Amino acid sequence: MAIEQTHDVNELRRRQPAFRGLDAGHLACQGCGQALAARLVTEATGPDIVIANATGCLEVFTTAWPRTSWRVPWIHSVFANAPAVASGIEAALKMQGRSTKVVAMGGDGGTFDIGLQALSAMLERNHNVLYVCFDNEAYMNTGVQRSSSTPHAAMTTTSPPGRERMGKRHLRKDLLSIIAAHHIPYAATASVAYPSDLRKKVRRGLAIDGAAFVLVHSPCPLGWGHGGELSIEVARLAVQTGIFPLVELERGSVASAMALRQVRPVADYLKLQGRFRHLFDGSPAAAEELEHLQALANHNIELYRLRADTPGARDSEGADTVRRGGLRWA
Amino acid sequence: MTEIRIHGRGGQGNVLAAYILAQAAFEYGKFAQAFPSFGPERRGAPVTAFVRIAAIPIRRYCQVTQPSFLVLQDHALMHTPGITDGLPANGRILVNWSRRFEPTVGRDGHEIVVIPATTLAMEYLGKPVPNTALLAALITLTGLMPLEALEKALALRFRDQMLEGNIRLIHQAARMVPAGLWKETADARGD
Amino acid sequence: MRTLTRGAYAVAGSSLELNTGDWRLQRPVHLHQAAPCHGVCPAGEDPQAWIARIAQGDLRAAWETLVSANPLPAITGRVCHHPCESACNRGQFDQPIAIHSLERFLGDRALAEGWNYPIVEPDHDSAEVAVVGGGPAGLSCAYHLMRRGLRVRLFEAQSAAGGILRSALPPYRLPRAVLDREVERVLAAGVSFVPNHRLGRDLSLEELRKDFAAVFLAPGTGLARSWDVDGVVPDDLRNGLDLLMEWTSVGSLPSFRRVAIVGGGNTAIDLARVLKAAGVAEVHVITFQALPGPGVSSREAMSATAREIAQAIEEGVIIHDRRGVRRLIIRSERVIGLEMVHMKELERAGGRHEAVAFEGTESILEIDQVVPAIGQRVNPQGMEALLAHREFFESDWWGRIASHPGIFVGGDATGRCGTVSGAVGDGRRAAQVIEAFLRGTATAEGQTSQLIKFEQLNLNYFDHARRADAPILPVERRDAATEIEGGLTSAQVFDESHRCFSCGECMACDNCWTLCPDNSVLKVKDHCLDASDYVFDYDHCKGCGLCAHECPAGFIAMVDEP
Amino acid sequence: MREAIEGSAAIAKAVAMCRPQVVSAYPITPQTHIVEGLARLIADGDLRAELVSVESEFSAASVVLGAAAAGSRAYTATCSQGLLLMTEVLYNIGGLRIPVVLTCANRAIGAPVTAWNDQQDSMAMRDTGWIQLYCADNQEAVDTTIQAFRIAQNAELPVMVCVDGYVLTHTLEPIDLPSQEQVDQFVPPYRFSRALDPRNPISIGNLVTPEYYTEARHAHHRVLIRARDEIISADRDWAAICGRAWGGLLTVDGPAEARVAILTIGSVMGTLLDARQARPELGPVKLIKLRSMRPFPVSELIQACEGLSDLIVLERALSPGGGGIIGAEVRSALFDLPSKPRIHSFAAGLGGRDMPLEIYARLLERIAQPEPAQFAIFDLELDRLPLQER
Repeated sequence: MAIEQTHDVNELRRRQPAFRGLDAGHLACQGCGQALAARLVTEATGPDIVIANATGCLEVFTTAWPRTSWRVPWIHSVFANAPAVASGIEAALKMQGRSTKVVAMGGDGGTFDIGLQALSAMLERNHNVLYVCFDNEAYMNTGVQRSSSTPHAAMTTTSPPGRERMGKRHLRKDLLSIIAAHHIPYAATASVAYPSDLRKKVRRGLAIDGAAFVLVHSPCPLGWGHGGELSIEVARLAVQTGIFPLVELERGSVASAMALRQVRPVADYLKLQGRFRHLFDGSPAAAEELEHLQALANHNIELYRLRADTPGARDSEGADTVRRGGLRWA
Repeated sequence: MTEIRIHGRGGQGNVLAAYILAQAAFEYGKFAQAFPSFGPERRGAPVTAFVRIAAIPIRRYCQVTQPSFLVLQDHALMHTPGITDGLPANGRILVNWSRRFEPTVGRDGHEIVVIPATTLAMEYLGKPVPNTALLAALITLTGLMPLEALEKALALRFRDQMLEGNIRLIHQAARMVPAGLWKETADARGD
Repeated sequence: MRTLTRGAYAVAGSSLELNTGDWRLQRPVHLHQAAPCHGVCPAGEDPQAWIARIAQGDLRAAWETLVSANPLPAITGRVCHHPCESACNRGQFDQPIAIHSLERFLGDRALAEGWNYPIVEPDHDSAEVAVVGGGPAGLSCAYHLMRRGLRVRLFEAQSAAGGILRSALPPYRLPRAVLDREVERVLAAGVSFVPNHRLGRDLSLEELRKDFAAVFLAPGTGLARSWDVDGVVPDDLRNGLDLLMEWTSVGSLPSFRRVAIVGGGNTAIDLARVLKAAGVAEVHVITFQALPGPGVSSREAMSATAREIAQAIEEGVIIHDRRGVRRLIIRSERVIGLEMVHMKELERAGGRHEAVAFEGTESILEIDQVVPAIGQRVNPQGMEALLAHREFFESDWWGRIASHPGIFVGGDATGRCGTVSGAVGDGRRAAQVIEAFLRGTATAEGQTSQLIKFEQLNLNYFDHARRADAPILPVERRDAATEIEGGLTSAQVFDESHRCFSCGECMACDNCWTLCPDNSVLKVKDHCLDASDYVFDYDHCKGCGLCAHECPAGFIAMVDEP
Repeated sequence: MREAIEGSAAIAKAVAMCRPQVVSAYPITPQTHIVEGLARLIADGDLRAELVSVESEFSAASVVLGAAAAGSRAYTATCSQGLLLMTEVLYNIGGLRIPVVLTCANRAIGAPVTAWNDQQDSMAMRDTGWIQLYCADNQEAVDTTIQAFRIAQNAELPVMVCVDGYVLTHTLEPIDLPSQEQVDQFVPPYRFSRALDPRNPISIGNLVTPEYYTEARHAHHRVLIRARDEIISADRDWAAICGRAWGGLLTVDGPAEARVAILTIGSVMGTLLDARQARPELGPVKLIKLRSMRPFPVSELIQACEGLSDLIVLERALSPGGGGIIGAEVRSALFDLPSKPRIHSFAAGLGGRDMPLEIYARLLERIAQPEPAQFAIFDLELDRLPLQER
């Protein structure tokens, strides 16, 4: 495998123009959306933070002793308590008169489900903490079991399609509305397919003094059943179809929504993923579920007024379009 | 060692009464201990609190089973079943009742002294809190400690008019009972 | 073996010591594929390359990149039929890049700034090559020979170089000042220029072969093809190119009332517009070719530049396409009308194409003059041996003539291209093989590499944006002397350059660097300019292929690990 | 300064004098008064600390974990169901070896639902990898709380201070409260060697594979054992300052020639002392007070049991289906002795059942029987049970 490197990469790493709080050598799957999302978050936060990480893939693949991929102070306690640990860190830093920011991180399991109580309390106490949820829509760390974030009709090992079932029976939990009900200063959804937008939202969440929440859609090639090279493509389609709207909430009410200038059919998104394969077997039940998912996307599009009036760009206001010299990457 | 059981109802400052009495004893230079009947407290429900007063350090933490004195924060408690349990024959009962009469003898032959603690409290504090008047009456009857000790204990809890009102109140209450009437019971137990 | 830390903590970034590169089955590599605009340019330009320089804000570098293929951008930027724009991948997204206007902008900027070619004059002892004909092919060949360190003597029959550009291109398409200065810059680069020397009259091929290391012939097509209808020819028949030349040199034209021009090339259209501008009441163009448009293949379509045809129609020229002249109506030796018939080229057995006239579609056109503009042929004078009675030279794509080593040809005289940019390309290729011939080295045979397809690009990263249009003189204000098409402003040019997809070439967008989940694409410097500024860290890259999939330009490919 | 004060209030003041920067707790009787006391001190500005009022004990433990890891002294208090809800985090704090201090106002665990005192809750946390100290009275509770902060910091381990709920927390009695100067002199400013700090960004709480997990557990076990020295020196040094010593790991009270001893833990000690004084005719009896449950003082115990014929272990918890918890540990500690006493293991005072003075005499009667009690629940009224469950 050994290849002649054209440069001293270690030297190059030291000289990279942007700070990156999550470095190479982690053990994430090829094309892991979460690994990328987490790194992008640290690019926006900079080095002066402390991270409290819930149990999950991120924790496991970044910190197998004796190594760590983190370049910021990081602590993992247990599955359900990241928001509370973060609260404690924040209280301590406040008492020490430090300006260091606290970021809590968790997957959808740790956020939508087991950690929701601690998260709600952290938001209610309005700690000066940014909570980032990397949403890959199932319990991936334990081998792809359904979570309350798993989309309706998706296949997981605990919501398998069969003669009687079409994947997950229940709807995906509307976490954002739950967060909104806490009336916190800032909440947003972001996608790993839109790095500039993601980093912008992280910066905004970090800038405000108080609790902030960012939900980041991060594809899992293993759990979603697509090639690693498609992680961005799939995440982008989730946005372009209206399945995963990119919105911002100020004090619980919608302040902005990334408009879609060319809405794509949900099937475009689904057919790239093994977890929805059973929806394309041509059966009437499958057809119904396809329509159901399309209806859910349409609902989002109406709810958040995602349809842009101006024609043009394929996705959304040209967010994260590129140009020579990388000038568009905020 | 003198052991006292105070009966009252949740919200009447029953435990507080026990604490103040123990604090007063402590201020007087005695050893003392006060604690409530354990468990969740509910407003209006009958509750009890205990006080131990002794000349030597008190090490035990067991319940008070044979008190020498009962303090009843309202006369209705007289009818509570088992109210006098553990009270020895020479045990004495102090009752808060608006009706005034001379010392008398209860159903089980225990001597009873009555004072209108609530009436007094309304008069001096403008609040229906009988406990400090009862404490003043008790230490006057038993001679366990001078009234000044109680004043010091009150000073730790109250200030301004509340304190002044209470000082005047306890002196008035003290005047209303025969001093040293229960002295011999108080001195009965040596342990 | 390690010593356990208290509570098993770990120090920052220690995972770097783990080489996750072992996981890799495929590896990302940078892979250049030619952009369509490059692939189809007759002059051999790589527009994508010089547009990149514009986008980087370095116009000088952009121009120098451009002139490494084409020394006459201010000219081609005006007269070229720009197949690059038809091939541009962006055409399938919204509208093609305005490559033609960008080229003209650079050409004009170079003239305004007085930029010189980035070349040094050849040594006096280096071999000298004779170039015959100062048209675009000759000028291009001379220029490229000099780039290669060879001396050039350029023989021109006229008093000034330029060839067809000078003799037949109307100033509203190519202002003389532009022509003169472009030509002058080539000559000033070190050509020894010999005007008023015509092969066969003032010098002979044998002399040239004797006195020069090699000879490049670009004489153009001096003679009009003979034309008649069933043997009938009007006395006063005037050839189209002659008329055009007469007008461009003398500026006068015979007075007609109704003219029919036969032919569908640039000469026909130019002449039609000149006549119309000169006040001729009716100007008809009759051609068996078709007006360009949807469903019309390039081989059926009129060979004239599409936008020139459009402008001609705007100006009132009447075009009868897919027609043939069946008969001339002659009275007292003068033509008073002609009979047209609808025609179409049909494919016959064996792939032969044949023009078929459809009976019953004949019609009469009243005219007082018919002008054939059906193309030219080489004037054989002094080159009879090479031509052997053919209209054009028989040569390969490089301009080599079989069994005549040391003699090379290009431009219209090959009968291949018939466009200015084509001629420039001929000259460039010829210079290449001439050098190889003189130095006894081999030439890189074959065409440019595989062209990248629209489907290979990732278009999610591009926003729709309007193409920059050049200003056009309104019909009422047009005259034969004033240039009709204007140039773009620098602002327009900069924006337009950023519309380029950079097909098949790194555009330094930072996508790979930003999107690598394994942090295994590194930058060599803060602001990258091209692929050389990105490095794959193969020690850690797991080969997921995300960078390749998300590269907007299709510049990253995944290849199997050895 | 000595004052008559409620146990909870005294503990709150002791905690405050150790200058915690972050306090977090969730209300549960009988712990509540402690945190209410701290809340009042913070409200009056007598204590400069962040009070994080969480939504559960699980979060309370997590908050102090985070705070202590971030470089601030942190304190929490709870008991019973609340302590059990903390369990996962307590193991985590133990394993990470983060120096927080927790007061457990011991209370029994349901079902059957109960709100009264015993020590089942902290005994259930025996294996969390925390130091566990038990207090016999409120004075010891105050002094031990102060010592706990220093022990935690020097041993870099969490410390759980166990005080009997109600019995101690709700009892008002004369207590010596040290001066702030004395405490400052004894408890060093908080320092945590692995503090989360951007200036030295380490990762805490990493995944450890089977390759190293065993060693990690061994290390944890060793530092807990070694913490005994910290506990002993803390007690000694504090005595030098305030004149009160609590015997470090355990204390022995009684005549050397006594051949019978009662080993117990927590507040029943005082009752037994009074009872022994009241019943001299029952002969000489040693009273052994176990102060440190973790680390378990094996050598001190062996020493204390020299020459004994009978050792009664009296505890306020049990392992159903097993028996006495401390009883079993004492047995295993003494097992290798050439001449060991008969060991009688009893559980009593469960779920708030009073332990009266008389229990002393009854215990001594019980061991007069030829067969030692392997394990028995004392003060049992069997006729309150259906026959098949007696």
